[in-house]
Amino acid sequence: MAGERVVEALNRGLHDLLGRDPGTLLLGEDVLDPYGGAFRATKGLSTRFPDQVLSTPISENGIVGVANGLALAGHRVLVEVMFGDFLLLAFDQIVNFAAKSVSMYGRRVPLRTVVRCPVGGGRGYGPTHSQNPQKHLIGVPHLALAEMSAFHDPRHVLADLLDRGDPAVFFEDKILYTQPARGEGRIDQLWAAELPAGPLGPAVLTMGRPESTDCLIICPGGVADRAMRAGAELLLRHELETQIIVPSRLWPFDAKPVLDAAGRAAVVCVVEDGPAGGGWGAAVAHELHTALWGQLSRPVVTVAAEPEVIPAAPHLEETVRVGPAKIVTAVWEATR
Amino acid sequence: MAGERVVEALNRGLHDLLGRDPGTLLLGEDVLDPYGGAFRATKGLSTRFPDQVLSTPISENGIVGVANGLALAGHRVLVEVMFGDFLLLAFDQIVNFAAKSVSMYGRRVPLRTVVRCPVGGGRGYGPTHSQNPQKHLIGVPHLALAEMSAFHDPRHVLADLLDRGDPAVFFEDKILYTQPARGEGRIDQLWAAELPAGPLGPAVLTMGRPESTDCLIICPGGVADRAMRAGAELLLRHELETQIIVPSRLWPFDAKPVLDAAGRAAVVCVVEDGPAGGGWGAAVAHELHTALWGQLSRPVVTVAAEPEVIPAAPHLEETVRVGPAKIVTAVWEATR
Amino acid sequence: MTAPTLDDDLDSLLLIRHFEQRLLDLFAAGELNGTTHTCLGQEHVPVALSPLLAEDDFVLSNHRGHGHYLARYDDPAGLLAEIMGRRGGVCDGVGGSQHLFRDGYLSTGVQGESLPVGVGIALSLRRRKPGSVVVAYIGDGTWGEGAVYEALNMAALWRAPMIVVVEHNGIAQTTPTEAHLAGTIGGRCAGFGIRHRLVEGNDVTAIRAALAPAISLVRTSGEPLVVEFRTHRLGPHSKGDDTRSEQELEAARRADWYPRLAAAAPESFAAADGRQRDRVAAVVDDVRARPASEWRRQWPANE
Amino acid sequence: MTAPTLDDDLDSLLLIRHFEQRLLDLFAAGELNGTTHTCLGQEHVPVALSPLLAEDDFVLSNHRGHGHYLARYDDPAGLLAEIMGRRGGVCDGVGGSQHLFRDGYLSTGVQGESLPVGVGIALSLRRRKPGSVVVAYIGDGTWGEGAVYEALNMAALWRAPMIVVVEHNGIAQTTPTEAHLAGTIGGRCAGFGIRHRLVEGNDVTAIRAALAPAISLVRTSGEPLVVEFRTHRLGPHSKGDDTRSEQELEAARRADWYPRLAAAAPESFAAADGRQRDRVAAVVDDVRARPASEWRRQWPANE
Ligand SMILES: Cc1ncc(C[n+]2csc(CCOP(=O)(O)OP(=O)(O)O)c2C)c(N)n1
Ligand SMILES: Cc1ncc(C[n+]2csc(CCOP(=O)(O)OP(=O)(O)O)c2C)c(N)n1
Ligand SMILES: [Mg+2]
Ligand SMILES: [Mg+2]
Repeated sequence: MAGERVVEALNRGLHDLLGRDPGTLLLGEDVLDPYGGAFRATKGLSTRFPDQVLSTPISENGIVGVANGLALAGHRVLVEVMFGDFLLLAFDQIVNFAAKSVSMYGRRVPLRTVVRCPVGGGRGYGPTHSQNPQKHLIGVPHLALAEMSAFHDPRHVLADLLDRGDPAVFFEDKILYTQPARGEGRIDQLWAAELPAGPLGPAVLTMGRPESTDCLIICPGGVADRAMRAGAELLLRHELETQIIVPSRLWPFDAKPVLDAAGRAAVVCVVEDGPAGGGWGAAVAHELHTALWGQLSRPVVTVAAEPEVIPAAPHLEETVRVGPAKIVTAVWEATR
Repeated sequence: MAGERVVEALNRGLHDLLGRDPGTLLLGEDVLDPYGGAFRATKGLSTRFPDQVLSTPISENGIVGVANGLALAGHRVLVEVMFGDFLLLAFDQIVNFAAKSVSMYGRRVPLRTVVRCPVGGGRGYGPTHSQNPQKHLIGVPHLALAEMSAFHDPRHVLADLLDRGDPAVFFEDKILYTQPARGEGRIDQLWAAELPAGPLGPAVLTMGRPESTDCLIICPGGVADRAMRAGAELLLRHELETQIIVPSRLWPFDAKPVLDAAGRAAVVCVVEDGPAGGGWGAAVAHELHTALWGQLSRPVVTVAAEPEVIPAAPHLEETVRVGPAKIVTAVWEATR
Repeated sequence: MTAPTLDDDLDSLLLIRHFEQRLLDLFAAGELNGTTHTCLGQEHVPVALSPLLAEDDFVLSNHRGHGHYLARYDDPAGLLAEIMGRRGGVCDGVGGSQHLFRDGYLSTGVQGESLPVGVGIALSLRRRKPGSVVVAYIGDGTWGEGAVYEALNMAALWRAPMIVVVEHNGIAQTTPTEAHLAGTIGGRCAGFGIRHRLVEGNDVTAIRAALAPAISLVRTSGEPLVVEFRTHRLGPHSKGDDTRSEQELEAARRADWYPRLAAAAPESFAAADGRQRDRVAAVVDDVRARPASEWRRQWPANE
Repeated sequence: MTAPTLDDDLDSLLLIRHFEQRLLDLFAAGELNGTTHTCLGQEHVPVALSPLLAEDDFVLSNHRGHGHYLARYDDPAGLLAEIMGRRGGVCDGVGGSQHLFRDGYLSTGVQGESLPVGVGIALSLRRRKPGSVVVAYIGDGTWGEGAVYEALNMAALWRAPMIVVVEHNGIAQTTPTEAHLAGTIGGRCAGFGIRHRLVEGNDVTAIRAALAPAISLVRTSGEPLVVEFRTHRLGPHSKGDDTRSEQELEAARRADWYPRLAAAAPESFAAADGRQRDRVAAVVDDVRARPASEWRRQWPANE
């Protein structure tokens, strides 16, 4: 909707989802009105759907466990974990119970538990409230991962995650909450967004001429804004034209829709805003190397955060998080 | 020592480590004599070092937390988690407390917590007792990961992990426990092992002529035996000569000692016994692609377990775990 | 919920006893893989409880769950096939001894994981099948896990109709309760404002009579309940790993229901005993002859 | 452990009060980033406790920890510089408000994480510095975390000299205690066989006198102790996020020590109040003028 911020789009999506099915429940810490959650994503829900919203004690593992029980009994369940760092407290319920239960009983046991959590730095919250924990959960059988973006309507993405019968985690970059929800169309003078494969497919951000791409950046929603700034810089300073692909689904990662563009680009760059190693960047790069061997003129460039905690002070945060400059440097160096 | 099994070498190592420093402590469930731990790795310790061994309640997160407290107070602490799957219960203490504390207070706070856990299938224990959880912890800043092998003396590896001041996790493939501790030297008619970079460097397994390698397999200790069987098969059936490199340290992964061999081999294959995606295999492959671009004649082949739980029945386990045949097929298909 | 007769109870007790003993034999003979935790000495717990449960109730079991399963479903062949990885297993051999699932029944092997799950199921039952309850079995050692307390807190706050059945056998693997549990289970329940009932002995009829009103109250009030059975593990933790002294084992044997019931009615007991022994033998023969199970994966993982 | 005078206590209370109030001002003025949890209304807790602690004791603090820090270390500039990310911060701005570390003091932002860590430190102290204790501050809401119970169990089993100080302010972020905590904190401690002391009111001298023997007993016996302070959060959870009614806020204000002490000795109070206000103002001016902190990373991560 026009003028919406991302957190409002998210909130609207949650309203829709609780509204379409009275069996859909939402649990989390401090999610009741008038507060509506630490980042206000659940605002209005408890007033409108008092029987479907449950405010919980501070018990991340327990809450996800309760959600798993409800899901086992046939409910669709959304859990809000207040900060992505605290997801680690719930890994047993996410990995050992939710994901394994789908298949370990010999037949498919659908489990519709979707855990949402704000992730990433840039807000000065300090090292235990700023991590990007995506990497820990990539490649868990029967666990789907998606990341919020300004281009994808959270309603569609969450509905898909809730409906598929595999448990899922939805990562929400904190910085995005207050940014405009863009959807498709023109973003600014330089950039325009398209969703060529529909509301769940990757968003494609172009400068107008997707055919003649010098650089293809693949990144999740939380990094897209920084990638666009890097793209602008690459154009201005180095006359390189960039295309950006922003998948909503991080895992299982579908490489098909990016192969064409990746095969054509002079530089392919995968960006993730967490420390490198065993994460999304290397996983995507490996798929591309394998699928496009002989077609790529240089190795896929991966850009990641420094291998460090996210410090509290904003000027220090910027030394660790991925910023446009780091992307620009990595791409530029690859071309030389 | 001659005739030792791996679990005996591990046990001897633990004896040595508790013996060399009375401040080194060991915690875990059921670690007391006469039992000495579910896999008997801690046998004799509580009798010999009654003040250094603590048998705990069933509280994985709590135990690692206690270890972290002891480590903060200056102790070296070994924790035994009974099955690697249960490590997920302790991820908050491992990642958010131990690893972050090393650097989040602005100066280095050394934390000598080493968590050991048996991992992997092949024993029919079922889906909650068979996972390889390594992938979840790769690329965590200030967290070291190592894996037990038949070629590395666990004493040296654990001593190094305990001494470096970063917390660490040591993965022990269950199947290895009862296999012979081999160290350096001849393994069988085909294979011989060397530790050219010393007791902590990777083990290099060759058929005698490392120069003329058709295939280089890089794999952790738990997979080495299967890799050797695959190598034998590749020689017999396809006349391909294989070299195997078995690093002890999984992460941070040091690519240097493998670059030479990888650059010379016709096929480079990285094997891990867990589901693919965001794991060690892709991380290593990405490093090699980047470092050896132009030198590699084909993409690095990664072999992983099927993306599934490890089922209980032995004949089903084999459909998911990595076996020699899967390695052989992957390598052979890559050469064609 | 038709009332079982004394004979039904005895059959059920003996079926479980012989099933578990045969499992240990099969292990010793190298015919089984992995691990198995028998409930020898604790059979009366699920036998007493099962007739108090209705079809819509949900049972959450743990690693020591064969008795929980057999007392609820008269299906030794399905269970044995599961454990042996043969055709006809409850979960086609994927789950094995510790991971069973049927409508209204689930077990898993991670201690403590089931209690928050149980709260969730109980909350759903209260909405959709009021009057139904969740029964979750855990051991004394499992009270070491934090998940237990997160669950108790939420169960009490939200009035989740869940009955936590504690099989307090005085030991966790090799660790005696004194070494792993401070205070008491009853005291811990009180701290969360949760009712707690202690059950001693193994007289199935008496236990059932004593518990029936408390369990009814869970159905009507929705308030959770903890029932703590003081019981004895007769066998090893899994197979052959018993570190207890002969004296401790002797105490466990003295508390066993088997010699007590055998002495009480020697003839009918012997008849029932033979019947169940033979039944289990036939089940073993049947299952042993079956081909390996097939995992009918109808779904692609991570599609 | 030299006994503080009434004036020392008042200075300490007022230093914390003015520090926290200025933080909220700085936030409102956009001069601070991130989040901050002030201890307004709870200042007396660490002020009462700190003189009972010795240098070798270890304090574990939480998100609401400025008072814990200032009552132990007379270092408002170090703390403010840390929060503002300026030169001279306790942790060079890496940790920020919730993550402080000095010898014998550590805070972290994940609720419940500190208690098992506290058990470990306490066990080490018992070995190496007998008579020393760990003091771990947590809030009422933190009793939702399973880690708390895993730690209490081990502390009791192993006699870890740890004092858990509960700042029970009746709320967790926006959730009133009735909605997040079943039963009582005292009852939960009893369930683990752990001594529990309830403290009401905010008379620092009286509290200290009442607690001194119990704390000494921890030093000599090694047995853990839980001290529960009934207290009131005067301010928002962090900044501007207070959802309580005017009535609730009024009740918190009525319980505040500030007007009580101001009325009790108007002149000396006013003098102290002015002194601390000025001191904090000077600290703010000093820190604000400092350059940004530098992160002197002397180690390569993951080398
Ligand atoms: C989280 C977790 N930690 C450890 C284990 C290993 N384990 C299996 S059974 C058991 C002992 C359980 O003791 P208790 O709860 O008393 O049940 P009992 O075996 O006596 O029936 C342990 C430690 C486990 N299955 N799960
Ligand atoms: C594991 C974890 N979950 C959630 C939070 C977010 N959080 C920070 S403070 C807080 C409330 C804590 O309440 P309480 O323990 O009563 O302390 P108080 O804020 O009242 O001092 C919450 C939910 C957190 N920091 N850690
Ligand atoms: Mg037990
Ligand atoms: Mg509170």
